[in-house]
Amino acid sequence: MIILRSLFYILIFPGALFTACFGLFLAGVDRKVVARMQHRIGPPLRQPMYDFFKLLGKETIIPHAANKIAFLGAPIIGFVSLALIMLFIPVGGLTAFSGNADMIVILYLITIPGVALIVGGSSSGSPYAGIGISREMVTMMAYELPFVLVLLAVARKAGGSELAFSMEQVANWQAANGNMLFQWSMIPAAIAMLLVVPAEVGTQPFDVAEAETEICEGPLIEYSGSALGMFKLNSAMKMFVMSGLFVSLFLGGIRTGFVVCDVIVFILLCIVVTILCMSTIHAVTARLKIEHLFKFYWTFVAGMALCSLILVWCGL
Amino acid sequence: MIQHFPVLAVMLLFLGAFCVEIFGSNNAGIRNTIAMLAATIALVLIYALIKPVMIDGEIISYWMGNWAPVSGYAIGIGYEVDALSLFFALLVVTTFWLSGVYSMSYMAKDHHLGHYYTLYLMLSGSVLGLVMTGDIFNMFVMIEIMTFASVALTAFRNENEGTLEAGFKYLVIGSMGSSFTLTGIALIYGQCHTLNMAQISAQLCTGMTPTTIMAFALIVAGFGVKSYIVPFHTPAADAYMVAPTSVSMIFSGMVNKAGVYGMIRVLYIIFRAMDKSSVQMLVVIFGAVTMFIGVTMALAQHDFKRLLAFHSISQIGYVITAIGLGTALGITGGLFHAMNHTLFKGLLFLTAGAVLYATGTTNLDKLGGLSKKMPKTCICFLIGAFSISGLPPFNGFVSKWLVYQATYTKAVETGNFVYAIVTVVALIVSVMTLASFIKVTQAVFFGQLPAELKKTQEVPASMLVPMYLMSALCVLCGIFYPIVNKYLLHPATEATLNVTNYIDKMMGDGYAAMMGAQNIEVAPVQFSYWNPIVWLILFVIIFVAAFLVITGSKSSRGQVLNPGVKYDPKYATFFSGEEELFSQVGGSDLFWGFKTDWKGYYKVLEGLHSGIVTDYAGWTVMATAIITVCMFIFMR
Amino acid sequence: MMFPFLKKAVTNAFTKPSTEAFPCPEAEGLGKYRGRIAFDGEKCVDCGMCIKVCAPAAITLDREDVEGGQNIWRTFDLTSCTFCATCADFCDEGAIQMTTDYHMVGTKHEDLLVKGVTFKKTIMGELECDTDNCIYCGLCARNCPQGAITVDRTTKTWQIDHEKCVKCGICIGKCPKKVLKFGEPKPEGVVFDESKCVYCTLCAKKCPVGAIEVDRPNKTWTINRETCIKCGACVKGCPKQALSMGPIEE
Amino acid sequence: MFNKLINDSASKSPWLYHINSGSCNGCDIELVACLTPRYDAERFGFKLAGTPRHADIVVVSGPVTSQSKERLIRTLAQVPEPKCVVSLGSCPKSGNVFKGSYSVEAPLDDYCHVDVSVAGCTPKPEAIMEGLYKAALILKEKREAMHK
Repeated sequence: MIILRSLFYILIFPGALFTACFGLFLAGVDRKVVARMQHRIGPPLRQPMYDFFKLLGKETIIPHAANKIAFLGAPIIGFVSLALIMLFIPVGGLTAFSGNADMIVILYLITIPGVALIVGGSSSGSPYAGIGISREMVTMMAYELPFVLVLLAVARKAGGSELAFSMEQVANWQAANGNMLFQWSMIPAAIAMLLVVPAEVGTQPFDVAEAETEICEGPLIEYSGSALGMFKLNSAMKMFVMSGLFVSLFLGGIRTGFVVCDVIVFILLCIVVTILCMSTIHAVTARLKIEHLFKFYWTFVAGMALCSLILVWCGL
Repeated sequence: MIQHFPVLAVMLLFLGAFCVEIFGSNNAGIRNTIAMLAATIALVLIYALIKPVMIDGEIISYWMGNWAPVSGYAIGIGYEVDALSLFFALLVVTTFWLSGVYSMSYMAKDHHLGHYYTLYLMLSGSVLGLVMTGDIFNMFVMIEIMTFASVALTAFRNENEGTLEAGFKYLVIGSMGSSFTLTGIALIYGQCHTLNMAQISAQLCTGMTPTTIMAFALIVAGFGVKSYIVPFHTPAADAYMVAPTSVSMIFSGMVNKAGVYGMIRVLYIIFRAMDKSSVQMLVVIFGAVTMFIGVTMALAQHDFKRLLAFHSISQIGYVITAIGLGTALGITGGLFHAMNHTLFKGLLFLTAGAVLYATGTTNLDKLGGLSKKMPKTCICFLIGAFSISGLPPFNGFVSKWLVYQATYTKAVETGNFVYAIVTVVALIVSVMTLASFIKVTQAVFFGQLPAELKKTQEVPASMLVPMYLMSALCVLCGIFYPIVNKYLLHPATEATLNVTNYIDKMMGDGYAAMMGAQNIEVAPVQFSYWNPIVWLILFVIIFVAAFLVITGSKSSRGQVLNPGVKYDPKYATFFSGEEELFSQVGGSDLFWGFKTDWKGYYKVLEGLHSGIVTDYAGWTVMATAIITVCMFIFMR
Repeated sequence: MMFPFLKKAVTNAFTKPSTEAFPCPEAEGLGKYRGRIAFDGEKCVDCGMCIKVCAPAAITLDREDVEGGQNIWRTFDLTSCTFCATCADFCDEGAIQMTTDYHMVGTKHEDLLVKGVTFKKTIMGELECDTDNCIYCGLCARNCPQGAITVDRTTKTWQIDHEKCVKCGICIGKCPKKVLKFGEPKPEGVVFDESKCVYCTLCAKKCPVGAIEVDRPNKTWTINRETCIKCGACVKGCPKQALSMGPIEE
Repeated sequence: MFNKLINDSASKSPWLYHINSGSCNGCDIELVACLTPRYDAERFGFKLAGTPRHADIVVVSGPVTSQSKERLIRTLAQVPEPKCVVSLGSCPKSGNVFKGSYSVEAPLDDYCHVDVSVAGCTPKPEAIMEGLYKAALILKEKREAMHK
């Protein structure tokens, strides 16, 4: 019975299928909102789904400079790890797998899609991809520091003396004394997290790695057909996973009676977060250069996260 | 019968060394058989010790020439193998056995291999002896043999440029370290009138006199040099690069572990200084600085093996930080990371050797696209790279997680913000490790194949077998952590923290109680959520689900086209329409974004690594002076 | 301000987007947009000016001999046209117009070709009879709709009244001995009437090909027959109607 | 089982890849004008892709100068099936006013099958969008043909 239930968790509810569908929907919302902000109608909400299925229907060309296994395996590994992350994030109070070290596991699992993109890019053997992966790696290094500081601050705040690295404890703590976002000492961390989310997902100002104008889609240059579809699905799921993570870390306290409306509340909050941090910034700014991005993350965003860590550290 | 095994193993290796020198110097057959025979028997002897020491928790003590202690004074040289020393002995034995198998074909092209195998057996025997001895002077003798064997092995291929210089640097810094240890031991001997570690630690329970503090500082500095902590790390970087790969694998797997073992032995058991928070802070800061400088230097390297060398230094930083915390969780994390480091760093050095053997160069800018020519090596490399950067299914993840948890719980318990900073530094260093291995993956295995490397083939089987073994171990240790913890880590941690039964076993019961040493109860470290089997099923299920989506039934999906025709432009790489020309994005210029942002830091760092021996010697002395001053302040 | 465009973006989000839902309403405000070419075959006098001035040589001709005249198919290849409307300017007859229709999308080449035909009667010479084989049966006279031919069997004479004859060509069809045919067309061109001309040189200016020279002081008017393309611009331009199109002698 | 969905979505998310084979940039600006708020081609799913590998519709503008001919052919070969080629403006189909010059090897038809041609020397954005939409529908037929 447990196997069936966990299978359901893995494949259907918070796992692969739900994340994929909702990720695509969230990507659609993001594109629509950005379009509306540029005063144009914008694609229908199910456009990313169309993109995904169209790509499934296309030919997958493997260039002869590419290493076949890594080339085809990378998107799948990215997809698998994203599906796994979702199991640790409490979707409306329901977590499939929870232990005492969720945050560190999430921290590591989030690096795997990045690594998958990098391995995929470098295995395609194109020089554009080479430049793309170096930028992707520097972006990863850039947002990792503030991300870690935020997680430590939340763990310290939620856990008090013995650390709360598990998402469930964070959720219960928030249920007990109000959302993390409304604690004034945690507001800088929330802002830092809001800025980390677009970098991790790779939306406009921070998509230095996949700059389609300068280095023609960076690591994804040699991808076509279903492998490319999988990568596009990965980036859509990343959008959902990261906004889900933000909601569960900072807005986890909202609890209604039933699971169903908890899930709906969770989804609505995810949409709000996506619109707030990914779409608005996307519509308003232009792409950064790589060292500006690195300097931005390691000075401003890390500073915000650090000052909230210090505030929490002094017990506020 | 069991207690004879430790000495037997060590003596066997030294005997093998002499036999190889005498009989095998011109006949390859005899030489190889003697070397491998000695290595295998030593392996079997040490593995036989697992049952008594690890499972039954018994400590093996053996007095040379049966000179048992007389009325509370230890005269003879005692061998004592408790869980901690057996843990390191297992690492040592496994590493040098694999290196032996690897060097069978790797060194085949070299000449006068007789000397090579003699030095190889001497080095292994000395490190094994160092790890298992109970007598501090005997430990010093083993350190001497180890140092000089590794100096000779560093400069083995003396026709290559840079080997003699590296050997010379290693000699100078190494012997400075040994001399510090020797003076320390002399002071200890003057104070405690004995050389047996157990008795020394028993006598020091009462209190530390200025001479013992001086001795403690010097010995700690000596072992610091041996484990290549930052101020002393410079010879390691050169030595690993120029030494033959099977030797640099021994260096990074065994030699710096011997240094770490010495540090643990000295800090925890002999001087029991780790209950003082200030000493802990000092060790942790040294560890954190080593971590950070090691990885940032690695990011700037152009050579494959030199990059791996700097990584060894930074991973040792991890181990030292974890050990410096003093908590049970910290030691477990540190020991497990030491073990994992031996595994994945050994694997990475073997792959580097394979690349060197197949292409003749390890310069990152000249290599590229080798995954098509050497698929097996590429897979082993990827496993090693992912485990060193700590990605979940592999062993690096578990040990690094233990280290983070330990540092952060320490930070919270002591309320000291420095440990939180150390946790953050540890996490960032882990990302930078991942970054530098992405750089190597792109530079060596993926990317485009240069014209002159067209003819490279896969390395012979005898080099691949150790690689497979090590990658299997990497994956297994990562997944079956609870078993590893129960049989290896927990007993070792308990042995580190409980000094009394170490002393009683050597000096007879009740001796420790007389001296007032006390025990700390060690709760086993659980890692509850990590039930790997569920994870494995998880991974496989979704992997299969996703694979179906990608390849799917041929009819409805676009087919996956294999690049059949060679120069059909459809399968050529996209160069904005140009003819396909070779333009490999070299490994060295991958992180210019990061380096331009940190220009100031890198200018200073490259300035410090000047390459002149006198600078390094200056640092060694300066660092020892700092340690001594700190010890005097802290141990008061 | 960190994000200058932020305020505008947020207000945009809540206002109606400015996209014209293109498929439904046509684009308006085209004014003088030069779109698809409309060619009216009848008006065209086949003067050939459009072909001469078309830079990308987008206009092609093919003549197709039809009985009694010639069909001239003029095709405008829109995929080659640069829509500069020079041909429309030069076409005095106004046969070429640029419409504001911008839907010039085609999957086949034919979709983007604008074809037009002008029928041009051949200017035939007068009807002649080959009297030695003629048997004077009088069939041509009886069938001539205008009654322009008179045949006298007895005196073996065959006359024709050139004014009445409309060169319909029915008699040729009827003649059993096939002796009737049109003679060489008398060349046509610009006929100059000395009396009305005041030598104002307007015709010379109007002539697109510069075939006419007028010398005011010694009152001479000459025309270069070869270059003249018989477009009739001078006839239209002459204030005194001194010029007219008609058969010319030499 | 979702073949029908795949075939439908082939026409719903056509990604463009723009090749400028020597054009005077008039058509290039008009093509990009389609993506501006006023015409907004994105509502039909059109998106400019960075590489031919991601492209469904290849939009060619310019009279195929001799320099760009070889690169044009190679890039067109690198686009995965099912693909469409749309010629923008008069230049690709006939070389427009540059016809006959030594470096213009105009009709694009010699090098690939042009599915939709949008006439006009700088066709209006509406015309371009109509052409692209027609190409998207052709894509769907090609996809169904490929699928059978």
